[in-house]
Amino acid sequence: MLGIDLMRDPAIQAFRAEVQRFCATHLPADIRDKVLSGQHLGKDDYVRWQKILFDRDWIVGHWPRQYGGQDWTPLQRAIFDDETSKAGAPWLTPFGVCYAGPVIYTFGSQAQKDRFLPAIRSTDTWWCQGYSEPGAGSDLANIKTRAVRDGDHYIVNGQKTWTTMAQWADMMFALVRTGNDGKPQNGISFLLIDMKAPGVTVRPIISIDKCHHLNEVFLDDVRVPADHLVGEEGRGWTYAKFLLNNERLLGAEVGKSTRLLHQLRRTLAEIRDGGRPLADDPHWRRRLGELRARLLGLEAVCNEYLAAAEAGSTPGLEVSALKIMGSELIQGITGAMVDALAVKGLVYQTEGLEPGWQAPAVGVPGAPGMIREHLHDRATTIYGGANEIQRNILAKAVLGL
Amino acid sequence: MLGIDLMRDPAIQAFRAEVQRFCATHLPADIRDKVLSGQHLGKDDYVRWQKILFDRDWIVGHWPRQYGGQDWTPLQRAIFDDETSKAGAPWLTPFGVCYAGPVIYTFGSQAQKDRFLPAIRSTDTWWCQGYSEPGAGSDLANIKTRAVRDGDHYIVNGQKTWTTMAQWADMMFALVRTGNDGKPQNGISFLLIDMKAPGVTVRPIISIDKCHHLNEVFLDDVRVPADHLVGEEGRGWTYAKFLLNNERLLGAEVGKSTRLLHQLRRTLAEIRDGGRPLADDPHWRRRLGELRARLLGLEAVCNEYLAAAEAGSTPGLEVSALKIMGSELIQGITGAMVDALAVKGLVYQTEGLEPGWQAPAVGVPGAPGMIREHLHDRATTIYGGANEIQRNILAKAVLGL
Amino acid sequence: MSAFTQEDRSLLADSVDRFITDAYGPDRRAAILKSDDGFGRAEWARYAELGWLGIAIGEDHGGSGGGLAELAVLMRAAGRGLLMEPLLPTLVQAAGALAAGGSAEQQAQWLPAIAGGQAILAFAQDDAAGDGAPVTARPDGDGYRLSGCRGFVLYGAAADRIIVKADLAGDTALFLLCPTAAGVTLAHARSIDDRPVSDLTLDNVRVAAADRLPGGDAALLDRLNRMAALAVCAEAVGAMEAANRLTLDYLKTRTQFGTSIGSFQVPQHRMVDMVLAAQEAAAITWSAIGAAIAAGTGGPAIRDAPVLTAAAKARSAAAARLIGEQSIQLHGGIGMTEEYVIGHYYRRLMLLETLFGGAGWHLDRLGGWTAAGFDGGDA
Amino acid sequence: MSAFTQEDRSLLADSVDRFITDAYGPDRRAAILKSDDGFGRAEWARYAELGWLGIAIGEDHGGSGGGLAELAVLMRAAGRGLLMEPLLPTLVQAAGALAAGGSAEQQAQWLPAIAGGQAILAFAQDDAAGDGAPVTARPDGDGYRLSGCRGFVLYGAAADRIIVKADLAGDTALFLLCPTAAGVTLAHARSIDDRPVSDLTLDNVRVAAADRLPGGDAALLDRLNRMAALAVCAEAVGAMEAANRLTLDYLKTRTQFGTSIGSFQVPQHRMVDMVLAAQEAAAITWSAIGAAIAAGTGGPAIRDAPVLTAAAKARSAAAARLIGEQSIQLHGGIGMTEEYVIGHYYRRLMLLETLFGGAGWHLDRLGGWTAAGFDGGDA
Repeated sequence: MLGIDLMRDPAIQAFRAEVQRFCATHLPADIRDKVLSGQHLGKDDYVRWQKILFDRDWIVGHWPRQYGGQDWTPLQRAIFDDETSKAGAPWLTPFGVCYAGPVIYTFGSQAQKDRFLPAIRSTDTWWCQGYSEPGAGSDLANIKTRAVRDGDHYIVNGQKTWTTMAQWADMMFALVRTGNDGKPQNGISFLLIDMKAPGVTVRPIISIDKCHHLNEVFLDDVRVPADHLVGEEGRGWTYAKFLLNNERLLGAEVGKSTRLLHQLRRTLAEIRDGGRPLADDPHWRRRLGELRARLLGLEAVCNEYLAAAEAGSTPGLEVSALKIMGSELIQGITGAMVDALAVKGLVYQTEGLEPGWQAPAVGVPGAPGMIREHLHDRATTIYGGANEIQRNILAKAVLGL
Repeated sequence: MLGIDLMRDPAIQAFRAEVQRFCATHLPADIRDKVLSGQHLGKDDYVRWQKILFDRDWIVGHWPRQYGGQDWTPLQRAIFDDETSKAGAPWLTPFGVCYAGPVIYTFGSQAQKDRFLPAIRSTDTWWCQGYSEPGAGSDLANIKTRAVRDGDHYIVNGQKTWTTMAQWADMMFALVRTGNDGKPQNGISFLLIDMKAPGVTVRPIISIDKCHHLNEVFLDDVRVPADHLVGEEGRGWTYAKFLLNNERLLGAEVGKSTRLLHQLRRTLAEIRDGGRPLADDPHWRRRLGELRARLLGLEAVCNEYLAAAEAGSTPGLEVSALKIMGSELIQGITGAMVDALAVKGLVYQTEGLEPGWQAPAVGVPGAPGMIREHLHDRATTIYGGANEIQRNILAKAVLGL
Repeated sequence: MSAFTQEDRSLLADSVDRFITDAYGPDRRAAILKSDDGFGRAEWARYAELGWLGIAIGEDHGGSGGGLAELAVLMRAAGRGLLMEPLLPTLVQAAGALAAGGSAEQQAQWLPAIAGGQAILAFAQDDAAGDGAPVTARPDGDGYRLSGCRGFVLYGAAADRIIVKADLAGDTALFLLCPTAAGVTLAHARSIDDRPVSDLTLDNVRVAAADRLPGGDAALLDRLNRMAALAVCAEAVGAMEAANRLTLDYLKTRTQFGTSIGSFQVPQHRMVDMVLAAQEAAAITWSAIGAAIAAGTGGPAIRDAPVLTAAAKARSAAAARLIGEQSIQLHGGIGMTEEYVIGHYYRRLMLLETLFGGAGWHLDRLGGWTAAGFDGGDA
Repeated sequence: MSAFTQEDRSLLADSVDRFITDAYGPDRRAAILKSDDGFGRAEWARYAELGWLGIAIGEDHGGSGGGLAELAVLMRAAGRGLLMEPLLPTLVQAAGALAAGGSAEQQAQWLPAIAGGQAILAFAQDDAAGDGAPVTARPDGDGYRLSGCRGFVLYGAAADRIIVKADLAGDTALFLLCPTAAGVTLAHARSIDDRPVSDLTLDNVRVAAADRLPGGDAALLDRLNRMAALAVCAEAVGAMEAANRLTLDYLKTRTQFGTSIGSFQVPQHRMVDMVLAAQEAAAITWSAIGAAIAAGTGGPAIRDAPVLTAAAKARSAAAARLIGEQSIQLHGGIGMTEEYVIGHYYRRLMLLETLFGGAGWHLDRLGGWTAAGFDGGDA
């Protein structure tokens, strides 16, 4: 079935409309405004929205019903993701509901399920992801953080980095090394670490957008109960790959690009050069057209994948293709935004990122949010396996080179 | 000395003016018109022009005086090359005057000098270059054509390919394998082969522009006098590298790009879309500006190199940089030409490439020459070591990667 | 609604692919290129037998009742096989114009003849080759007189009729022109991809009232051009897929410096980008075709068909350029030879890029619509 | 003619580089960024002592009599070291305006003060930050009244005077504005590369006749802007060279998958393109500076200075974008951190790209000139 035919399916259209309606009525205006203007969101903003979704039973729609989900298909999940993003909902922080939760209900013990899943659903526990290390970024199998068994505990030592929102986290799921045999992928285990445990230190990393999203997490003789090991020792790499695969169809970030393209449209209509809006300039018009065409192209590719998934096929490496196309499109859009701002001067008034800030705005209204987005999104082609790595994967696994 | 200062030197300006004046008065109009309209040139056209240069003592201006040259500096040579190209002179076929000649006067015997140099200067002998083979293109050290000593002859067997203008050639200078020891670069010798010798067969290769520039040359038991070996056996690779170095500052093809950019300018003024010339369209204007800027940039880089050469430094790997920039600029210009033509339809009336052709022209006047140039110039990033190879060279030798 | 199922379409694609493998090899194709016609008359007759020519013609006119989706399947396969025959002007443009805008008599005369392979039709529209002489029509008794020029009439030399767009007192009108009528001059040449193409000059040519298409207005022409643009996208997708396959094979088999070219990272990444580009072009093309069909059948259109069509043509043009150029680059010298087929794909893609609006033209429209909030404010 | 020899220029470059190595390290720079001023007052005084501030000021006003070439050497080194001080507005724009268009009194008052480090001047021109309120001047007794807005006044907060471009009955006029005058409002922020920048609003501000620059007309402003564009190109060249050096080092030392990143072909080729781009930007910038100096000294100009300036700004903008973006990409995560300097180079290059016309603006002009056969028909 062609993707476009699938999108015309009445049930699918009805679901899309339902998500749109829900966002229109339930997404708090103050949160939406912060998102749309690129301002800082606090932990409470994220939690508030996630609890609203929890109340609607949508927070883990893609989980199986037995664990409190809705058994959403990949297509439903993609529609939910797109429509909430377009509506200006905050990023649905995935560390609990998309990462920790599915690994726990798939590979965890009954005790782990009972203990962790409810608070993930209600966002009463905030999770972070302990994967990357200073020497293991795109080359993740190279992790060095060690967990040594000591009675009914593991003693964990090492350093994680690029840990998003660790400053707010109650728990971390981490890849740690419990063995050194054979390939580096072996001997990696999947451990759940209490961030309040002695020996855990979180140090902020300020990124080039002047914001604090990222952290270093130092683990010094951290004692982790042995029953916080998920599944089997040494199988952590398998679980991490399962996760990656699980998320494969969301990497395109169609919803986010759609929202950003709307913002670019508005910006081009508002900024004037020589008395007329940039949107009337032939070069800007073509560039806007090109970004729109790329978005429609990306969406079409996603729809084909989703149609295949809906038809029961198990797509494999699309995550790489969607990640490449999606991240490069986002950078194309935010790059156009700052080029538009540059017509009036690139003022980065970081105070303007703070909600409720009232001092006089210098430069173009809304500029700080757009500049922040642009600077932040330089990372989209780096994180989650740099695009160079994604192209290596496709060359090898899909093209057989 | 900055390149731009050097260009302002009165003696340099005078030389440039002298070449311009000479072209204006001595370049036959019929030949110039063929060049400027992209029509086919016959061997007689090339020979006629080269004999005119011979009469002016400019055909081998870059040779030492003792061999009939003018001891031109690299700068003078570049100016000569630029200005003749801009004026619409035919390509100065380099196989004799730039390749065979310098190798012979540098490494050849007195007998070889006496026998070959005069006819190279007068273009009474037409040369071709026997380097590439089906299995040795960018990977030239891999040549397989064998020359086996048999008394006072070599017996040569093998196949050369991509041999430009071999169909007109009296002589070929060829790299042949005389030994197999050590690195593949060793054991290669530099041999001068009479194209009329028994066993030499030339087979045309028609290229995607529908033209016959290239050939395969089959060598079957060709007997080559041993005194046609240049220099020492097994040192051919060294001589070939010397040659390459010798030509290093002309790879930019500034003159050719200048001529093509003029042609693009005229084309944009002539082709109308919606009643107005393409030159008035903002997109075309910006694109023309970009190509002009790249040409000025390339010229500036060349001038810096030439200034360095003039100051006595021996630049090394610039050939790679200039080749990359020059070839990609040429493709940028010819690509713009066909895009301009496409507004009215890409008619490739190959009969229009024949001089004197009188039948009704279909499509845009002058299109065949521009389309031919575009298709032909797809090879500029392939021949002489593909641009990928040039970037490898720069990464390794200049950047130390 | 199309009479075809998805399975029928697969069978059609297989049938074209099989024909190309069996009967449209390099030697036959080379012979066709050298022929005066520049396409295969025998092949055209065979296509009729195979039912391809009536694929989008109604069953009442001897066709099998398909539509744009089936044409796209055919054109994609034609792109893979670099077919030289006049599928685009005859099946997509002329039959499309007649089916949607022709009189009953015109349809009865020409549609069965097209489906049966007896008639080849060309289409002449848009700018004059030169400047200032677009075709104008004026009423003349019970008919019309046409004058002016049209450039780039594909297959004009072989056409039994040329449908000519003309300006009639400020409105668009379409006429069935007989190429042998008095006052018609055709100058023939070849396009960059070796197709026969002509400049058409009309000097006060008499056309009967019965040869005007009653429904041939600007709206029809606009729809037709969008349909033709999508057929061209489909052909380009086929050509890109084939070029990518050849290039990937070459990367795997050609050795240099003691290893396959495909073991180097730069060619690897470039090949990945080429494959992604073709994949995107295919996906957006099928999306646009789905939307166009939905719009045509009154179904609920998810996206506006013109928006998706503009995006499809622009993205497939960008993909065509990347794939065409880099196919040659990655092949190296062999890619520059007329004997090897990759250059033919390149030249075909060069032409397809430009037909029915190049990337820039479509992007300008798409940008304008987007700036104006077109598409129900949905981007 | 410049009083400097080529050797003098090398000494100047060395002197700046040495200062940066010795006294402008990461800690000091971080402290400067955190300071209220956003630049180093102590450094400014030191620059005066080192003679840099008078480099392009005549010897009769306490300078050393250099010109654009020496400013370019200084700016290139400043780009390498990411200096935060107001060299561009004070030395290039304001001193340039005063030297070429100021009265003898204005020159005597301000040029020695600039050379001596006692005065910092800013420059306010071009569009208003908002719309519809560009600065206009009207005669008022023996002086003028200025009203309107100007955005993006670099170092406006620290300026002793701001040279303001205003429209005076349809002509361009330049005024020395005292920022503490009644009716002047400055709103301060930071630019993307951390420089202090202000929006300036003038509400019927009184300026004395003696504070108008007698030679401050449109032609002067045009020349000044070209000069400033080239100074920015030189600064960008320095920043690009430094960013390339850092990135190349990183490629050589950072290991991944058991080998250095720089052993992979894709990063290798990208790095080659970055180095070539910087090299081209440098060459075209020096060419344009040479032509501008020749034009200014009445020497024979090989190429028209405006043409080369447009090409230099456009090419260095393109190079800045490539190098800025890819420096971060090749550094990976570490490149995204504020603590590491490569992101500062990126943001600096982002700003330099846009100052005095982005690539598009210059390419449009250059394309127009080229289409019109500008430059003696020589391209």
